[in-house]
Amino acid sequence: MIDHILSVLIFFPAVAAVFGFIIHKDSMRAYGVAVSVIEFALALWLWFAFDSNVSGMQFMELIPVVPSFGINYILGVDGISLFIIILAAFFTLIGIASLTDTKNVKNMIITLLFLQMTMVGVFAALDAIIFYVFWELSLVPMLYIIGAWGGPLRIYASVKFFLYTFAGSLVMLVGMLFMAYFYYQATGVWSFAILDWYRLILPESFQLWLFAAFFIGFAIKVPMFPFHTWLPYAHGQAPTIGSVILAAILLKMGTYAFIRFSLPLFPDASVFYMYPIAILAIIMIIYTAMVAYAQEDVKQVVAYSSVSHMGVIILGTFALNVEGISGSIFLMIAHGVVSGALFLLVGVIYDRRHTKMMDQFGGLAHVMPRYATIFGIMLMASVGMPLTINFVGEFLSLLGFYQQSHTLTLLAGVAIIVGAIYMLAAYKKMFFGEITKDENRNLKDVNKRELLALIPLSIITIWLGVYPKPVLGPINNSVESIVQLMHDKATSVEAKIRIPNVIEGIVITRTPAGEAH
Amino acid sequence: MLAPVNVSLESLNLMTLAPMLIPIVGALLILVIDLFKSNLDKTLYVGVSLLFLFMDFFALYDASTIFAQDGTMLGVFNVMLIDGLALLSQFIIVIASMLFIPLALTHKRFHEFSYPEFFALFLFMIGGFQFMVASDNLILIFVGLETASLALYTMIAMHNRDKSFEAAVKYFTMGALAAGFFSFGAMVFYALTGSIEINQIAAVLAGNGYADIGYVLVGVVFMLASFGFKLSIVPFHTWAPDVYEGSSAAMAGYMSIVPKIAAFVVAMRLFEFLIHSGVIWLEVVLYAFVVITMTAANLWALVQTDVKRMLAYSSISHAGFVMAAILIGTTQANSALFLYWILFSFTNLGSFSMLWISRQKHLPDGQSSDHSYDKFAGMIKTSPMAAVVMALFMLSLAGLPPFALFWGKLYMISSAVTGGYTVLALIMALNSAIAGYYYLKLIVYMFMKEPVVGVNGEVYVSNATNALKTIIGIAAVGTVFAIIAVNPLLEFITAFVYNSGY
Amino acid sequence: MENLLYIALFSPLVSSLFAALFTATPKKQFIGIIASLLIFTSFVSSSFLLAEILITGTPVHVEMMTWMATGNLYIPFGFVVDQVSVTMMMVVTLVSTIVHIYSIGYMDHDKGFNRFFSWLSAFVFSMMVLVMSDNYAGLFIGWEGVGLCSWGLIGFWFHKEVATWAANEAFIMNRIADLGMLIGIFLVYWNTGTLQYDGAFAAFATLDTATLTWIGIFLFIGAMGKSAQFPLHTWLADAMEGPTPVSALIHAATMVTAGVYLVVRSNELYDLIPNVGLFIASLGAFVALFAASMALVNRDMKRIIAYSTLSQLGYMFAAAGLGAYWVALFHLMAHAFFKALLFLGAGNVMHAMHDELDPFKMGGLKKKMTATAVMMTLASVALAGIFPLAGFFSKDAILESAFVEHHFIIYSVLLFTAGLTAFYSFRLVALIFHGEERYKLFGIDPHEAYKFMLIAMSPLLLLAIIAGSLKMTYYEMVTALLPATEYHIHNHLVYWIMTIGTQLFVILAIVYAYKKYANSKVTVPDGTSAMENSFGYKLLINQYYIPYFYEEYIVKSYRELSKIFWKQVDLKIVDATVDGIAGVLYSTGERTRDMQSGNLSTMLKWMVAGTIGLLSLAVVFGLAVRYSDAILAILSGLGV
Amino acid sequence: MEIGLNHYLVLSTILFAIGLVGVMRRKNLLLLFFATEILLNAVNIAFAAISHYYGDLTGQMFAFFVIAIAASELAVGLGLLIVWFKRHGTIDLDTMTSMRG
Repeated sequence: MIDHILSVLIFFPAVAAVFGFIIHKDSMRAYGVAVSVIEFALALWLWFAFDSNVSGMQFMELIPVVPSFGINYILGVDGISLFIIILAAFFTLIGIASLTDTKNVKNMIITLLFLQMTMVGVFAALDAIIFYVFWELSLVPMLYIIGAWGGPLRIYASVKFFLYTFAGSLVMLVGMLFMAYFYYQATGVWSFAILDWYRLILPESFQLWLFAAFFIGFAIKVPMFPFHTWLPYAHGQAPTIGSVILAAILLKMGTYAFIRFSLPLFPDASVFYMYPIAILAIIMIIYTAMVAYAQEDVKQVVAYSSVSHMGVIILGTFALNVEGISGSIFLMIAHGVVSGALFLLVGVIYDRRHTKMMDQFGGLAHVMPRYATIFGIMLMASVGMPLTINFVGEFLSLLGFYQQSHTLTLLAGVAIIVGAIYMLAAYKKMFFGEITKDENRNLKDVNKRELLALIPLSIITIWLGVYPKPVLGPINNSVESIVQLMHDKATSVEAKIRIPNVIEGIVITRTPAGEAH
Repeated sequence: MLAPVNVSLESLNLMTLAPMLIPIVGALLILVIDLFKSNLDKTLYVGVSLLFLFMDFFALYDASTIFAQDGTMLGVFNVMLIDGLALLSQFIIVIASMLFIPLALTHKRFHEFSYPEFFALFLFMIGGFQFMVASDNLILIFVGLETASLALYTMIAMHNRDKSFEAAVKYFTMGALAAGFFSFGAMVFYALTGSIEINQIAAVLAGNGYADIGYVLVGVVFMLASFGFKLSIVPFHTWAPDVYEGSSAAMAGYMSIVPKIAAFVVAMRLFEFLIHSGVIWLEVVLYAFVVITMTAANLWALVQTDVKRMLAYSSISHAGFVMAAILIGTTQANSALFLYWILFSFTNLGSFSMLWISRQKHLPDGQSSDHSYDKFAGMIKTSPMAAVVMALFMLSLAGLPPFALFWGKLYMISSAVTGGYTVLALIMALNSAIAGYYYLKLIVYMFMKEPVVGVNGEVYVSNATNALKTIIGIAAVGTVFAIIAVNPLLEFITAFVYNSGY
Repeated sequence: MENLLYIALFSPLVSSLFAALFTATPKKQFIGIIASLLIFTSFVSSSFLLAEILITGTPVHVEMMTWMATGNLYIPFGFVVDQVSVTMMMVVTLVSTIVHIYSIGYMDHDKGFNRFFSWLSAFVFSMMVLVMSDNYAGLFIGWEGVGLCSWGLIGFWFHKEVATWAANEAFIMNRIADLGMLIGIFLVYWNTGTLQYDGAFAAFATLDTATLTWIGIFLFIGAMGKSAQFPLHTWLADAMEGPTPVSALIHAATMVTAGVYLVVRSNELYDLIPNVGLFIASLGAFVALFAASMALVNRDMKRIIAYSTLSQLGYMFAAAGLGAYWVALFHLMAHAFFKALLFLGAGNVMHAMHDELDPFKMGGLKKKMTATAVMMTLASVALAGIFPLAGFFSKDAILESAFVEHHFIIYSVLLFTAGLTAFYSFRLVALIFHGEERYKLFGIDPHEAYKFMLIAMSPLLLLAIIAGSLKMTYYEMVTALLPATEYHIHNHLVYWIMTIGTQLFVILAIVYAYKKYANSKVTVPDGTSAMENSFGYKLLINQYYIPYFYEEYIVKSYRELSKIFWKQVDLKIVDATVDGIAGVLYSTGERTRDMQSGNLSTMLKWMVAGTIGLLSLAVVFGLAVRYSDAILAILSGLGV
Repeated sequence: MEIGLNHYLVLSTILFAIGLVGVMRRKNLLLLFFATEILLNAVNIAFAAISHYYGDLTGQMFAFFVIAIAASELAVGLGLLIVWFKRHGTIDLDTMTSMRG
């Protein structure tokens, strides 16, 4: 079974979801929890069986699908995808376990299980088309979750989410087909296998175009400024569980794809586009942080904060060195945990008050101290307090990018200021001060079911902040091989310089001060 | 004086006629049966039709094994041309017809199916289409085309509603005009080359180096107009939405598949040699047609309030999409055309069948058309299974992986990329995104709104019988598990297309 | 030794976590006691470590575990106890222990008692990490940790709007500086390949001055935030909204001195870049004067002390910037003792006065609160730098070093500030403890604090008095690590003139303050007196209008800009573009759908029109091909 | 003047154009059918002429088929027309606009 564990991980939830149709709706929650516990256990087993010292792909599977066109069902994990898969399993588990009383709970759980299939599939796929299949398929359950259980604007939000990402990924598909065609021209056989593509060195001019095509698909998914506007709507309207999974896992698809596709396939283009993308990332960081500060709805604050954090992830990715990329991958996990938790927390208060407007709250720390504490922990993680999970990622991402540009890193570093501003302001509005609304006087503190989700997240937040090594180690190994690959493949002189040669060890670049600023 | 005709039966190669003759014999048989005993149940006719279609299928299978060994066959004074395109398209025609004909076994009683003539016409029509695709003689193409079309007009009218007659009249009149265009175009080619066989025309034109390019283009224009009508290329598409709306859903589904593949094959035969000979004008015009048809039809589909009409526009858009294959003209593109169309057949058959089973004798309360979006509101609550299946078809039409049509789109866009039409590939991709909206709209209605009509869900399956459900089941399975079939299909198609020299 | 180190480091953490378990439960006295005991344990361990260092002179260096390791970056949780850090540890643990004990009494009636101890111990832990870390990243952990705890403690009474506002202000302002710090750390890493102090210091020598300058500047920006140097100083005064023990521990003795510690710790860096050092010294001198001037007129007891802290931090930076690191560290230590004492005394007064902060509303409290009065007076004497109290030795050393280094402007500024310091300190003492009992007007019945609180304060008093005598021991110890520059004015005459002159100047200021404020004519100002309406007074009482400027021009514009970004840019431009594209597509469909008019005649016309259109295109094309030569000729004739 | 191929072709084209105009202008269904007949017969003339010109029978064969098809088309067309007339009492095209947009 371990040989096919990835397929099992992908399709077990889907099969379970199909069987879910015959389960009575009163037992559905238990069924969902059972399935996701098994899935999570399998994911942990995967981690256990994973050899951290190997940088390449593990547990590979290959089944020909359309061999004449080079489409094969290829799966595999490395340090980059491993933890996101585990995170996906984990969030589905706590998502289902902490699911509040929802109408049509049966449909919801079935949808979530299907969603889990697509999420694991995206991160395990090593064939561009299979990747694309799961990538697109993940839109459908999310569309349904937002559209069926969302707020008043749910239809607008869900359709916007779907069409926006769909349009972007179709452009990406054209890019993939191009890539396959280049591979065909170079070798005479069709192949969509990513590992095959890695071996292909493209001329820089082609790289630029292909990079742009992939970029559109990924950037919308991330979402990068100025393609981010679907996100506030999606988060604003989605039910809690939808927001949690969207923020924790689905957004990571974009950034993951940058690392899996854009960087190793187009090293020269990555260097070429590094500055423009970094500038976009910085706009994302600062601009969306400011927009978050202006929000009146606490969920929108968290939503915009997601965009802001994704900016740091992008920046780390385009540091193009081991520190930055490792940091950005770690930050993906970190942001998944933290923003997932924050959305859960917003859901807690929404369940009690049926509003998310911050002016309706105030002084909640008096009546809900536990809630305030957990929110506080996540708040601090979100603003990147050291010894929380986010800091490791943010620190490494910024540190990595500093090698590429001092000024831009300085600007990006503003993240730690603006991030603190909106988060603290929101926290103050919600929790501090006297209680002004009578409705808030008798609010119940977090209950057991909610704690079931929040406590593990808090523990992870601190644990990986203090001791990131179990995660960072495997990530590092895989990232080193990717950076080395990029260095070897790079054709332009600048790219050779910008992308470090990992094997030779660090070359300390002394930057003359004049250039530094 | 003409010399006495002296041909050996061998050289006629009558085998090539067998697939077309079988449905015609079947049609005649049905008429004969009716002569002897009228008022037989429609199941009999459905059965007989299916039987003959199966025979047709085996005849085709037989022919295709011969083709696989010996290559292209000519027959009957070299009028018949059995090549890969002919075989593939006939397979599509016959299989789609086999899937269509059980749709006559509805729960509610519909006027047309009580006439045996309907089934006879149906079989005649199939014969007509088969002639059309299996020849490169313009006369035979014309005859096949008209046989099929006339039968089709009649069948539409037999639905016996005001709208059906209106649709039939519109379709008929425009069809007559298109026939005029076709014959004029054929005349121009005949005048230029002295031949009405496409390969002869091509040879003569190539021989004189397209000296009279202006006149050639005049001929091409009329042919384009004629096939533009059949393929519903903007601005020759105007019949399509009305005809789809006026005819029964089953008929509309059928029309969106079978006549078009026949027309595509002829268009391939007729236009591709011109493009390959460097007639830039045609390339430019086709490019424009492809883009305009895809885009405009999508935009119109966006604003529809009736699902069937929306599907009509969507079919136009899909046709435009597939037109690109003719423009690109590589083996991959032509294979993509067939692959796309096969996968499209399953999906579209399914979606129209879903409309068909929800068809009532009378308009739903408060609705101005049979299948308005409102009718499907909240379907997931009242009739979840049907809603899920319908959603599957919509997602497939939208090109969402891994459902059937995605693989067609994938291969088609890939052929555009490979053929050097990068911008076209992008336009195709973006059009798929636009199209996503109106397919999604139905899903939104079904899954995210509160029911408006038919709270008990009865309305969605009012016309359902086991036969219809089976057809939908087949379509659904074909849509969902298309991925398994793609590879064998692709290998089969590519071999056939390649061996026909396209 | 390692165990001692770990005990010193982690017992505050244990204390914090222990108290955290009870945050949701009602007040429990034993939590305060246990927390104090644990911090005391830490103090004892630190003392043992100090003894060890004093005896052997070899630092204790441990590496607990890896924190971050990726690429070439390797950051462990490493801790070092050397002469510098052990000094800080002593200061931190000692003041913390006292503040913990004191708080048992001070927070007696507060329902957040348990939470308070959790935060307070957490702060001690963060501070210990800050001073004990053997690398910049670890320092940054502590750095941010103390910021967090400071946020939690300033906003401890979260129902008060001003408190939470001040907490956020402090946090955000610190964050601004932390960015500088972070950039400094990045610079260190990419230029030296390590963040360990020893490795980095060793590599600094090989770097060029420009790079070092940037490193120095960015690290100092970090220090400016934490130590509230101009222009990031406004948070410190506002932070006085927190409970007074917090002010004593965090905003006087420990956290705010972290910046000084950073500069001292990085002395090997700043030694290489004297220009930056000079800048630091100048800024320090400026802040010393600047803050002292604001303290002159302020009417909030705690704020006066806070400005005084600010001013003393300026002294420390002046010393550190001039390379007199050991002097800076010494002043840091001495200041911690008397300033914490001052704050705790102020806490007693506040308790007695039911949280009244305006000294003009007090007066004559020495009768009711003799012990507190004595302590605060002595602390003020120490602060003013009167022989033989602690302040004299440390402050005198700073003045001397400025003089010796020939920075006479800095020297004169600092000297002048010393006078101001004396004045405002004793203005405060005089207003609180002497003169008429003005509090009676407000119906308050003051009482002395709990005995154990006073006893707890007594070690501070002792140290404020005798710390000066430890100077030489201290000097010998830390100069193992810091540059052992002795600042002696070799001309004895000059030395005596200066010393005695300074003392006289300071005493004069004290006398003046007493004269002005200890008499019975002092009344509660009502805003009518000529002085209150003078420009200078207004400028000072409004803190040079800097908070006003920040609020009006930075905070407000940030808020407005955020609103504009959201409402105008995000919704009306970015999002509207996306929706606009969709809208254009949709409305195009809507507008052109009339093409399908439903009329057969129109449909036929479309068909014919299409054909004719194509036909004309074909004709044009055909003609163009036929006459292509002619067309080319015409075109070339036209010069195309 | 001898009547040559071109004359026939011009005649055919003119007739075809007349047919087209008729198709566009006529609102009466019956006249519309006439117009389509003119179209087809215009082509027939050309076919016959070209066939003669080439001395090849194919064109005439085509013409015969066109005639046959035209006849059957008309049969269907008239059938539809009669049904429409029976139902609506008019054969004006403008009455057929129940579907649009």
